[in-house]
Amino acid sequence: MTLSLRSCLLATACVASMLALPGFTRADDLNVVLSAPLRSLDATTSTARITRTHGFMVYDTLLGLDGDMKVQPEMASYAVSDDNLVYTFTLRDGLTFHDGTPVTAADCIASLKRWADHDGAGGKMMGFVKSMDASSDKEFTITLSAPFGQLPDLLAKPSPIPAFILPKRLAETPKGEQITDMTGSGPFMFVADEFQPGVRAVYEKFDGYVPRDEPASGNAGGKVVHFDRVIWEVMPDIQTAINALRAGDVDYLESLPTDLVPLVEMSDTIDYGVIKPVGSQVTGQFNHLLPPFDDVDVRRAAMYALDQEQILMTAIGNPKYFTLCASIYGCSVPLASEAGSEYLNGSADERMAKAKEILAASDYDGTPVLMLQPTDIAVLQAPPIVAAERLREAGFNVEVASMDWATLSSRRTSMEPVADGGWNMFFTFWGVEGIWNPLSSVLIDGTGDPSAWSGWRKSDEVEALRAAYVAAPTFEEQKAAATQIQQLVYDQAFYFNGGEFMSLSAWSADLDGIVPGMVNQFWGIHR
Amino acid sequence: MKAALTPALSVRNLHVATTGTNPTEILKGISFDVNPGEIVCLVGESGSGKSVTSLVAMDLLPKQEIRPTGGAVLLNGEDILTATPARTKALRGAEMAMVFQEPMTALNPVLRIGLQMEEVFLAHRKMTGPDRRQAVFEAFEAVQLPNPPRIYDSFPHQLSGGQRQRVMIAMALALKPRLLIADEPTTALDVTTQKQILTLIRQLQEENGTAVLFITHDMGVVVDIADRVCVMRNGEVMETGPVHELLAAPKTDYTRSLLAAIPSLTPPEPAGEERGDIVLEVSALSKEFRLGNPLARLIGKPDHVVKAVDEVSFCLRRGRTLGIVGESGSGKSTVARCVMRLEDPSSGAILLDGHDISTVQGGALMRARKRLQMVFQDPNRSLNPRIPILESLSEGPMNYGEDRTSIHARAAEVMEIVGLDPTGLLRYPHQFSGGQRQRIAIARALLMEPEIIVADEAVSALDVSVQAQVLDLLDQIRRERNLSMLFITHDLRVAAQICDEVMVMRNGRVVEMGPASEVLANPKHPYTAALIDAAPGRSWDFVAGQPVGIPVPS
Amino acid sequence: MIHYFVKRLLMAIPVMFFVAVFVFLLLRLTPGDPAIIIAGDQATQAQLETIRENLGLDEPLLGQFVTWMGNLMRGDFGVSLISQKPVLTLIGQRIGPTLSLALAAMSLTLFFALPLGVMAAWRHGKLLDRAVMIFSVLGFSVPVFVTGYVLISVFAVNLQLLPVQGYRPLSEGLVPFLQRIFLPALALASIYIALVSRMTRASMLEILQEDYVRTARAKGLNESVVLFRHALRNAAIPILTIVGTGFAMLISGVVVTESVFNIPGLGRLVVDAVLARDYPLIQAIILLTAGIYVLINLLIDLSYALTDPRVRYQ
Amino acid sequence: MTDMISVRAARARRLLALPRPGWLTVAAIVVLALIVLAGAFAPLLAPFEPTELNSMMRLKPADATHWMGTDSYGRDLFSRVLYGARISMIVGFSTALGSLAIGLPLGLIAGWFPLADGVLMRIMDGLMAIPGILLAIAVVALTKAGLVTVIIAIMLPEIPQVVRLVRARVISVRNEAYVEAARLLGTSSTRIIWRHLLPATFGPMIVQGTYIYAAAILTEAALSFLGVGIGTETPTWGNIMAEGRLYFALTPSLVFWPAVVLSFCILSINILGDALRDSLDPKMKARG
Repeated sequence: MTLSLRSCLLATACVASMLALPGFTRADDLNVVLSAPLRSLDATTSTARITRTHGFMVYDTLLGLDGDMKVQPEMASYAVSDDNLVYTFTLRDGLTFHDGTPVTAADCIASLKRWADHDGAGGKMMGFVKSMDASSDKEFTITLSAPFGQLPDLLAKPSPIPAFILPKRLAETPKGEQITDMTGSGPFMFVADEFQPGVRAVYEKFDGYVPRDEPASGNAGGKVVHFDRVIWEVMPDIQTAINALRAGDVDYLESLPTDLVPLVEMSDTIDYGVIKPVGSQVTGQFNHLLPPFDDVDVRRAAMYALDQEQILMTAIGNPKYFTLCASIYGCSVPLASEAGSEYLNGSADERMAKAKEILAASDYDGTPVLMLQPTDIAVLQAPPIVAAERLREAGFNVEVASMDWATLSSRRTSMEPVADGGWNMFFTFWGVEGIWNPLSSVLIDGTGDPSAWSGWRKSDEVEALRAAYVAAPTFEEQKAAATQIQQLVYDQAFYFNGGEFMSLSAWSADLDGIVPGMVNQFWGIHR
Repeated sequence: MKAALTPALSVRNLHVATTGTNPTEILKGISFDVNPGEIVCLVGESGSGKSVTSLVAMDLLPKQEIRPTGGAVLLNGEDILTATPARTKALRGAEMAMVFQEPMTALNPVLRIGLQMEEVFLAHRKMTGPDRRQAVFEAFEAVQLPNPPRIYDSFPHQLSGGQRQRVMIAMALALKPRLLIADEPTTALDVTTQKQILTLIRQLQEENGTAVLFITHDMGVVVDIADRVCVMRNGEVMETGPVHELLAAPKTDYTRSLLAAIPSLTPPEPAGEERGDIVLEVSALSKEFRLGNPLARLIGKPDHVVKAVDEVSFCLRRGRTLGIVGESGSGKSTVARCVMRLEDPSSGAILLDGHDISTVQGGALMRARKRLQMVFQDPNRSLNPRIPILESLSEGPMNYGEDRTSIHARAAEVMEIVGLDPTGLLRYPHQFSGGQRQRIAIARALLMEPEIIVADEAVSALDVSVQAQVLDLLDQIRRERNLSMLFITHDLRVAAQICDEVMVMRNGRVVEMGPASEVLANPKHPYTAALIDAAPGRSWDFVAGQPVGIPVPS
Repeated sequence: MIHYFVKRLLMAIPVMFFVAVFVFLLLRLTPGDPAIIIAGDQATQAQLETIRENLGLDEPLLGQFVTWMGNLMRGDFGVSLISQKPVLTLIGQRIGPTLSLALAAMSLTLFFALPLGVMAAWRHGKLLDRAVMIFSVLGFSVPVFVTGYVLISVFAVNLQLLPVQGYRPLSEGLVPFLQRIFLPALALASIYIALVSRMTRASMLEILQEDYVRTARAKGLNESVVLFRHALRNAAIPILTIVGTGFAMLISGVVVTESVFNIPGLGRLVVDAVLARDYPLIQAIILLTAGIYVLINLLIDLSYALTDPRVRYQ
Repeated sequence: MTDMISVRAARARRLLALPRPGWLTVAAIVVLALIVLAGAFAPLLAPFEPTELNSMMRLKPADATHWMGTDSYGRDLFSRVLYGARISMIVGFSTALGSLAIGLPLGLIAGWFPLADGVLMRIMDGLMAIPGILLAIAVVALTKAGLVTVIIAIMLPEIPQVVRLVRARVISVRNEAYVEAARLLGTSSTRIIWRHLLPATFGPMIVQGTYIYAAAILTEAALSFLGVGIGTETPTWGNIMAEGRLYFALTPSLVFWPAVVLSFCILSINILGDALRDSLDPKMKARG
């Protein structure tokens, strides 16, 4: 063992010292600092935002959402039969994969199957799908057993797992197994040799990509690439990243903490702004299985105690970049409504009084609330602390357990009692694009199913309304269902809606043409 | 008077004190001269200030701790105390040179002998490389080192102690300095080597007319080498004079007591032939050591087996003292340690009253140990410095179940027996002098009421006057309590004084054994004879105060 | 020599085995789930189950351990759970920057620490000694990341003398390499200088009491010859030892320094791997660093022979 | 035998002159005492609760109310630094005490019983071969971030050092004549260990303890920096700096103040450790 260890050591040392990474910054390279390290590449299984961003580089989708959140044709255009049961997709010309093979209808069907295996909403959609058939290389149909109006939206949606199209041979990878071959038909090719997980990913412009003629908008439209290479880097220290941006080492910073805006405001060579049109919702999740939050009154008391403004003010700092609203679907989406806002209105003190009152009237017996706090996600450090302070004031007994995000993510899946590794409450945030309708939002899953997202809410009423939403043929009916759901979510205190904040990006002032989108997109952008 | 002659070294009313807020005087105004062509011995016991004197002369004092406060040290008329550091540096090695006590540590272990030797020339002479090399070879030849080129390429550890001291002397005399200071140059050597080195120094000094300041504690060495003697005590010069005058007619009581304390080489007449029972019988005792340290294995060397003790047999009778004498490496201490079971013998038997204890363990060993006690060489290390001596003394009896009050009473008693005040029992070892500590160690052994005391170089670390007292104490206790004693020593004079029988060892084997009076007076074995011959100061009879051979006037 | 070397390597086997068992148990007996990292935090239980099964994480512990050890024996360190790349490839990508940083820091350290330590010992108790010691303890007392920030803001941001971050391999030219490695190496060396100069001073103080130093002075040699030729070589062994045992400290410094200066090295890899519960990767890195540690200590033991002839010939 | 002894004794006397420790040592003791007192009496001294949030008072510069300004949660930095002293002292002290308490018996066993030595030291070698920070990161990240976990995580890699130290000391004392004398007096192994070996290890252990103390505080800070330290609700110097580093370019005081206090603290501990070592060094001790 020792010998092999030693030889490996020597070998790797030699390789490392000889390995000449072509790392020089060239004028036609775009150097980007991302906020999270890219480690897992399989965008068809991972819900991680960074992996999704990677997915939009190498893959394309059948349909896209434009800047106004309207479904637009991207790889394909579609037509619906009059009975709303048959969708026919026609692939546009010139689509090829990075390996040179043309994109066919068979590839699309295989890809949709894999997508539906892994995406929650996709799985739901499959419940309505009777069959998917290729009628030619360029055309395929999806036949439904019942009308399912959300279908185009789902195929266009950018979250949590977009319906990326990949070659059939890869799409047929067994469920759960990760894909490592990054062949797609997107505007960028992944340079596997230069990939250093967690550090660096390199993309080359895919010369075989034929952009649409329309201007780029959202993740739809013509994806015209102006750089030969896009290089992603991760800098563990944001200070270092800003220094690097100021020094011209990098061109684009995916995420700029609002507190540090003054640093880039001073500089003429740096611009910054909001790229993602919708923000992210801070959510405080109750564990409905364990006391004290198995009692709806206690949950409600907690909701009154918590304060959107305090949480966002501490976590974000600048009111310019956050919005307080009751909508559980995001503050600026079509389904947004004021239902349940009575739980949030009024001054913090008034609500605190209310919280104390409800708590006193409830059966709360002083059971400690175990609040999980992540130490390595900047935005999520503050909310649990602020929340714990408020809950204590209201009369709760709160313990904050700090841990890294990985531990928290693992622990939040535990349904055990606190003593056996369970939990009572934690905070996270959700990109609005992932929760903007009752179908895709797992936060309002009321099945109580152990496989549901953490919290295990149980409400048959909500589930019935969600089904009604899916079946609703018109937007008005959909919105009515969504609004009712929202009221119920508040009444039952599913979770605490902490308000919405916007993400800032910063970039070198000589860049132009940045396309706003749900993820950072590197087409359109040019010097 | 030789008034015209400038002394090579002239120390005038020299005062030296420690630095710091509370300075103590180490030298209290000493004066003496060393003339060219003369060997002056500076004699004194520890703490007399003799080494400090030599360091002052060489300007090598650690000045942060000790510095001269008055007087003058003139080297050929030039005052060393006021000279610049650069000047004294130029003088060192060229005009005045020094040989130190420990040849083992005085040479740099990581540099080749040749380089260390050449440095003398590099520092003081402009010479080409080959010339230097030649000069080194010549210097080696002058001190009678065999095969100079080989020595040149050697590292210090590859030479014997005697060879190393020769290298040191060659180094010191390479530039023919006017003054050579030799600080106990032979103390660390075996007697036979010591004799050779003394002869060499005398010879070279005569050839070059060098002035030599020779520092020693050993009156025997003084007899062998000095022209004049300078006796020091507590930072003062007690008296100075030509060697024979001073030895024959010491002017001060101190010198007289010093001389009186030197044991005679001639054993006293045997005190009767009372043959007691055999209490300890050792037969065919052997001890092998496997020298296999990791560093030796580094070069792939197999374990080296050393026979430290090879088939040694002897008997010890009740009330008698058996001396084991020999040079370093003779195995004498190993015999003692095997008898004490501090080492496990490789083979052979150790019969204590007829019971073999060479392999016993546990309770049997514990019972045996009570009857055998040991006094170690270094009294500084044989007492735990962290506990009061009462604790050290009572440790043994407590182990054998005696209660505290009885132990305390006996401890006080024993303290008086060894000549110490029982009130000192609560003090710590460092509050006692070396001699007192050795008495405490003896007291500790006595408290166990042993039948046999093993004394391993028990007086070697002590000054000569203290040594005499401790020897007397041991002898007295042996007689009063009818104890048997195994006395290990390298010093024939000590052996002659205390032992009834003597066993001479060499390379792990017994070369000669017999009554002390016979072995030391009429050695049968040539090695014994050589040992006796090499004993320093043989030519002087300290008891009679005159050279040996002149009949005692009646 | 060869014999000793082989023997020491054999002795390292139980040590490394202990490390392997320890790390394996530590990882498996503590909470955390790599499947979550792969699936992303919006994944549901059902999605996680699928991935867990696929990774073999539902097998019994002993089975997992035996498989892992078996693969190790064949030199197969496994594949990263998260990125699906061979672990050795990942380490290979990262070890270059870390080794460069460590070596640069070590060079800076020796360049500063040895003279400082020697001078301090030479002027023992004097102002220079105190100054050197306070300076070095100060280096030890300031956290590396603070030193790093200060260095960046002074030399890179304000004076604009050096790049603010990043790493360029030596193969892209000496100048860019040195420009980027200098500040992190200095930040890292600041702790190490303290350590080595203190050890040098202590060791020199002891050696300066030795008789052969007095002999050298008695020969009328220059003080510099006495200090550097006679004393320093003899003082080398404790200094070498501290260099070896300090390796662990170097690694801990590397982890933080790499974050501050954005150097894509092993330190960050291991932090990322731990946070992502990438078991094979953590195991491989810890085994590897432990192996390097054992190896460095072996080399240092061997180097004793070069500084001390007694070791060579005895 | 030679009167070099008197030279050495003089040196020893000088260095042992404990009643007059250098001004540096005095300064170190004063600084440490201040920090310990600040930590101990933090609840009395701190003008604010260390966890008292105020989202309207974020990142404010120092003024008459907030002597060091406020952090990104609007908490009072001065109060947090005071409370931080408390945690740092607890971490340092517990780590030092814990690693000594565990390392000491193991070291005694390894040093005295050759049979146990082999196995024990291989394990210690293994533990030592794992870089401490990696071990600490793994332990903290993999279990649960909290004071006890962090202390254990920092302690673990220190143990082998203590074991080695104690073992080396035991081995050197084991062959001292006074230990051999004790064996000859029929003293049992356990009693020899208890009476003669154990006290001999105290000096070096106290010194080592101070270094562990300092190292623990630094490691805690590094762990917090890497995001795997004690939970952020607890004010520790490491946490304060780790939270403040984001704002280093804008509000450097968030890193500056804890760093200054921390550095002074470590500096003082090290100076004190050095002073202790010098006065306890057996080589410096009078033998004659």
